[in-house]
Amino acid sequence: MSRPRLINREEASSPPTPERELLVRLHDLMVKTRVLEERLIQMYKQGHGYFWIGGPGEEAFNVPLGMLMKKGQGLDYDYLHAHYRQSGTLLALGEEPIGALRQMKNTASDPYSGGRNFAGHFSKREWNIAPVSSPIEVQYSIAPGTAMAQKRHGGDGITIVTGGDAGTAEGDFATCLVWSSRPANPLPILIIVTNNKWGISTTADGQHGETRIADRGRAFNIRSKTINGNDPLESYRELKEAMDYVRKERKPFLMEALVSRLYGHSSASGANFVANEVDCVKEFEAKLEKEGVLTREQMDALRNRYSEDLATAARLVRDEPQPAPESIWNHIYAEKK
Amino acid sequence: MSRPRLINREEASSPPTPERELLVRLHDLMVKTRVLEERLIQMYKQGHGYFWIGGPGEEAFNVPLGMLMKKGQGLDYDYLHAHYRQSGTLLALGEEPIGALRQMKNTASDPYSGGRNFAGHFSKREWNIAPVSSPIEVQYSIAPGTAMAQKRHGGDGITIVTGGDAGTAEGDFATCLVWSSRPANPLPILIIVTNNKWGISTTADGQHGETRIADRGRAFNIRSKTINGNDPLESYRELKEAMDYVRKERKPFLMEALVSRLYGHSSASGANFVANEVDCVKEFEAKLEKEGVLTREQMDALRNRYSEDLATAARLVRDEPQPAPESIWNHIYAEKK
Amino acid sequence: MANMAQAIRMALHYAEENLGVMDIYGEDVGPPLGGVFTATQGLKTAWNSPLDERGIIGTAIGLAMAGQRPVAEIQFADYIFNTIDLLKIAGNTLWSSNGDWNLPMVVKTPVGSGIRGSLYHSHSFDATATHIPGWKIVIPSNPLDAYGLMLAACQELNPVMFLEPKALLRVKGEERIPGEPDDDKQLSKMIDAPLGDRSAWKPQWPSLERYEVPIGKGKVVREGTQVTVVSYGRTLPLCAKAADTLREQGVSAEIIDLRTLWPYDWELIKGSIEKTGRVLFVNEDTEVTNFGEHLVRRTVDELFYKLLAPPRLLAGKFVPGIGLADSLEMASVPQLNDITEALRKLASEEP
Amino acid sequence: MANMAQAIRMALHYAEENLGVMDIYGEDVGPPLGGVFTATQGLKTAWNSPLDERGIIGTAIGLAMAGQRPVAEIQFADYIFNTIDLLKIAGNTLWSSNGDWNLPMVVKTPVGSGIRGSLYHSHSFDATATHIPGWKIVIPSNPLDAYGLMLAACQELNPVMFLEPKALLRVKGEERIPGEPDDDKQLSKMIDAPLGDRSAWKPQWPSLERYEVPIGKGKVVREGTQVTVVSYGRTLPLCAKAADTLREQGVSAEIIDLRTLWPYDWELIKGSIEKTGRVLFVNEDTEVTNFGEHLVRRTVDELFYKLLAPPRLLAGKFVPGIGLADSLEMASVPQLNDITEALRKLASEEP
Ligand SMILES: Cc1ncc(C[n+]2csc(CCOP(=O)(O)OP(=O)(O)O)c2C)c(N)n1
Ligand SMILES: Cc1ncc(C[n+]2csc(CCOP(=O)(O)OP(=O)(O)O)c2C)c(N)n1
Ligand SMILES: [Mg+2]
Ligand SMILES: [Mg+2]
Repeated sequence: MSRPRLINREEASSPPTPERELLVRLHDLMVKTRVLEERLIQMYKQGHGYFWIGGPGEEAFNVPLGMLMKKGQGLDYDYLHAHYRQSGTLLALGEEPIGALRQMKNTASDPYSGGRNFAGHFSKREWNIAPVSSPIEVQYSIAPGTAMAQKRHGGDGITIVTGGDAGTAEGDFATCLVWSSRPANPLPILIIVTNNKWGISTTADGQHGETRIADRGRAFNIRSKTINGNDPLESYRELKEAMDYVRKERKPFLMEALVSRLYGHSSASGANFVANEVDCVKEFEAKLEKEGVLTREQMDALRNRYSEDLATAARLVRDEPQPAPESIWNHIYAEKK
Repeated sequence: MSRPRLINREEASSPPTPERELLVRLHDLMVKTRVLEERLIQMYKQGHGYFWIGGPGEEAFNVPLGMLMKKGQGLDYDYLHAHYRQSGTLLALGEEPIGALRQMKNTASDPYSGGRNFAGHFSKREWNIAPVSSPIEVQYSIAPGTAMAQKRHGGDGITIVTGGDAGTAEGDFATCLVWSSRPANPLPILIIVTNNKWGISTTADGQHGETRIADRGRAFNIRSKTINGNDPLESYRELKEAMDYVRKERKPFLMEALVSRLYGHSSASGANFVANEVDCVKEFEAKLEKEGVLTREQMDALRNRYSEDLATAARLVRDEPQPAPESIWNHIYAEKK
Repeated sequence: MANMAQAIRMALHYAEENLGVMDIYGEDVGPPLGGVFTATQGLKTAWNSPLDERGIIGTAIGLAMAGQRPVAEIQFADYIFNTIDLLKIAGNTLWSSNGDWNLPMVVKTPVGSGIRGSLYHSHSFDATATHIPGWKIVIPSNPLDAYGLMLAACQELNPVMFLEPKALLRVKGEERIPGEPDDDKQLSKMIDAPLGDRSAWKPQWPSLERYEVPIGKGKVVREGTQVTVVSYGRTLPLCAKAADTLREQGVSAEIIDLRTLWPYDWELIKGSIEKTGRVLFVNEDTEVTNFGEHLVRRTVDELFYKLLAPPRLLAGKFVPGIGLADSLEMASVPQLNDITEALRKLASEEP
Repeated sequence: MANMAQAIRMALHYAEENLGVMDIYGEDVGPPLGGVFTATQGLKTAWNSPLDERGIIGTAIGLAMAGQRPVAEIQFADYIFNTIDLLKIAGNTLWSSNGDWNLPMVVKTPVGSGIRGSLYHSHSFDATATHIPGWKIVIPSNPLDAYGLMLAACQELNPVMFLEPKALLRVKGEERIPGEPDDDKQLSKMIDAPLGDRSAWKPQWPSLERYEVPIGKGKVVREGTQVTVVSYGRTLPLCAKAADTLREQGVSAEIIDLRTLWPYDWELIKGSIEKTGRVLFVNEDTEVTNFGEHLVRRTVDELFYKLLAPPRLLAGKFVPGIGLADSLEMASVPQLNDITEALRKLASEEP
């Protein structure tokens, strides 16, 4: 399975070039993510999981985010407080997709929650990936905490928090803006809103008095920007610029990324492909083909390879055992070793 | 006791004129309010009450607010969701000050809570005055509810909500902005922040990334303005303009009023006069004297009359009984008559 | 027969037509979805709120102050825990204003396990709700009670918490709701929103009749002589099933559906315990500082010397969440077999 | 001797010097005030947060994720009820991540009545806190225990809720804190902030020693044979007083200071009840779905046949608030006389 070499610090801080290598890596990871999500949906539809939620439609934004993160454990590295559509970021960081399948099937081997939590609820302390929790927006109240620790610690590690557009109506989003922009202690935090214009079945138009969600950051004198999250190159460049700013200035940045929701909200709404939204993978592939970066054949081959890999992984996971009933008593409290 | 005639609708909607009558009424009510607060503080210091909190320093803003409110019960009249510094507004509406003394002394006769709640915690359904509750900022989540009912009902009744500057850090302030500016249903609500630059002992400078708290309204395309709440005429004019806008347009308006805190936060911080803040009554009286509207003698006479009235009221209240122990069981549930 | 979601929908239709309800709102409560459990489909006053539970409860208080009789929904009780301060305010506003402001409002929210909801679609709320003074709290276990309790709630002068057992929302009833058509295919055609585009759809409401289940009244659903079981919500039908099984084995259990958690029907419970001398309380909230423990305390306070065995509580395990895997959910909250065994043991317990 | 506020302050000083505490924060926790009860005066890592309880608890979780051992304060427990969802997350993060993320954090907050605090400076939090899994919950009743429990809390790997009985914060202790100077005038000079301008003030800390009260261990504060009393916080000293009064009248009561509410010292309680056969649980939270009811349930579950009388609970009345007037507060939460009478009655209760 082609494992993308994780971009290292030197490269990350060098000016982003749209050179072939970058385009190919972006495409590779976007396809890999899409194939993973489609596999998870298939597992749900075949009865190999109770619930699916994930990020098809956000690959063009979530993949560059993972490529640009400083991966590692502790204050010197980036913390990610994500919501439940972040698979592209995890794969871009180099995560093996089989873990997501295990969580989908709630097996004891699920590396993120041991069969306890829903699909897409990643947790990986080894890489500063905070546990995804279902309650909308709470991560925005939590994230300034890791950012405070990083501000005091120094270095260039930053905190990243992501969530959706509808969720910004929760007070926690305001809490994040207030605590990140205190004159007494501005924080090195990249505040991201992935705006797909939906909250389950509720459309954004009737709910948002803001012209742009990013305007809410401006009120706090937080540098803020709205970008096209369906364009992987624009996302890469804008994220790089924003992350460099946060790393160096140790100040907050609010980024609103316009993205798509390609399979509806979750399995609760059927998880069927919707034709009327921009498909970032499709558009990117058309561009790559037109510009002669990759041929249709190469791209199909890549997709087929990932599909086979994941079919194999799914077969493997299918027979793995569920957690034992008495395991509910494990990990209520941490104990001194 | 000079009971100010409550301004009626016709007058309220006619252009504000700084004519003598208005100046005299403003002054009368500001002095009356200050004397009331000073009496309450004295009661606390003499042990005739456990806790004092109130609005000395906000008279120049709170009095015009009360003068301009449409007083009455039900959707056709204005609702007030206030915090605990609103005495000037209540007196301007024509409330008898003795009620505040009774609440201070927690007597059974306390008209606002029957001896149950702190001083300054008014409640008067007859005039749409929602009960003041101690938790900071919750009124901002509640107020859009009465505004929704008024929007549906039609007419020109509006909802008014007030609170302090530090409290805007609570998510409820954002909730108020979100719910008031929904494109699906903009609300006739005047959102007020009385900014005294303090939250108990915490100064605003280290906590607010906003240049102006009013900027938070702009992010939601809410008409917003910051005014000098220490000037009763400016306050009267700006409030009149804002209230006319909300009444006619049925849209929200955010007003930030810069005010003073003349006796510290509450009795918990000693309730002693602080010399280094603008005293709106002092300044207004200087102006009135200079412009020959009122003489020093007239103003002293007025203050003395109110002082005597309140001394008499305090003596009356002193001997009134506490609520009976078994009264704790009253009013847990309302019963059909 | 109608299922509980349809029953609630019909009750809310009756309430907006006849009881002055003008706002039925919350996240995804309005069109096109009509609620994640379809309970608010086709209602003329249903609308979609911002994704903000504090705003939902806060504005419900404001609407109630303005006399609007709001019915506000929290999409899952799992997401109500950032509003406890507001729920306390709703419960103390009348008292703190010494009788000045009463709040006629209903908050409805799905509770409990049974749909493999994992950590955040499985929460119970009965323990937390019963610790908040000033509310009336109801929880139906069948469609007819859901209809009758919602009609009663919408006529209350005080805040009412209407808890909806998730696992029972799609279960059909055994008793007809007054006005409901005989054939449930027909009912579904009339009031269930179609799949796909719904923009043109309008429900055809049956001519429903007024039917109320008085708040504060429980109900004996199985009569028995040897042991009393007090339950509500998801576990109630399981208790009835267990009683039927045990009856064949010669154990006679009396099953009480509490229906209202506050103020609850103590006279009914007391009478039954005085008869049986043994009582098992069953609910699925976590078992520490659990409402069933209040009922145990009341029992020993008033009936200690009449008891033949200690009053028992069967409730959810005190763990941080209900895990997604079948094995984990089964081990965390009472299942039929747990109830049958607990009952059998209690019925035959000797000092 | 030091009062409890001074004891907590000294413990926090010890913790920031020796236990890796780097953030002691909350509303008005930093200079100039140092906390509304002076418990954080002069601490080098104390700072003022925005007026936002959700931000305070949320960032404490984040700081704990980053291994910073935060001590976060909610100014009054009355204002913690908009953060229950976050407290639940703090309690389930280790479990939901299957052991991946533990959260070493302390939340301190003043609780209970006794200062004429009216509706919103009188709340208890023990019932609500003990219903949230994943936390350890402590509540001292004297300065030395406050010191020892805070030192233990600051070394925990898990979230600890440190409840401070308001009414006892200014009460001096009977036992010396290791390192505390003999003369409390001197102690006050050294660590109490002066009135007026404090900008130049620096505390002189006594050389304090490590002293821990292990989490999970209760303490017998009066030995007795006829009746057991289990209490904590404000009501504990009243229970001891009542026991002393009754002893003169020939009633021998054993008083247990629970000190830790979760995980609590059941062995200690059980041993005492097995000896006396009678038990009274006393706390001041409202009495419906109250932690004392859990203790009653545990008692009848395990000790039913050894009881000489029903286990009793004396707690706060189930009313929406504690009224400001003396008469109202006295009638709402247990006072010395209520405890003495309840004890007397239980000690002599016959079937
Ligand atoms: C506090 C809370 N309330 C409600 C829900 C139920 N819910 C899950 S996702 C969702 C919509 C979220 O919309 P948005 O924030 O835009 O994120 P998106 O799913 O569109 O990425 C809702 C209401 C929840 N999980 N948490
Ligand atoms: C939710 C909540 N948290 C904390 C408090 C304690 N408290 C009372 S007043 C106050 C400061 C309020 O400052 P601000 O909002 O500026 O209003 P001001 O008193 O300055 O008018 C605080 C922290 C409270 N009453 N409610
Ligand atoms: Mg969205
Ligand atoms: Mg202020």
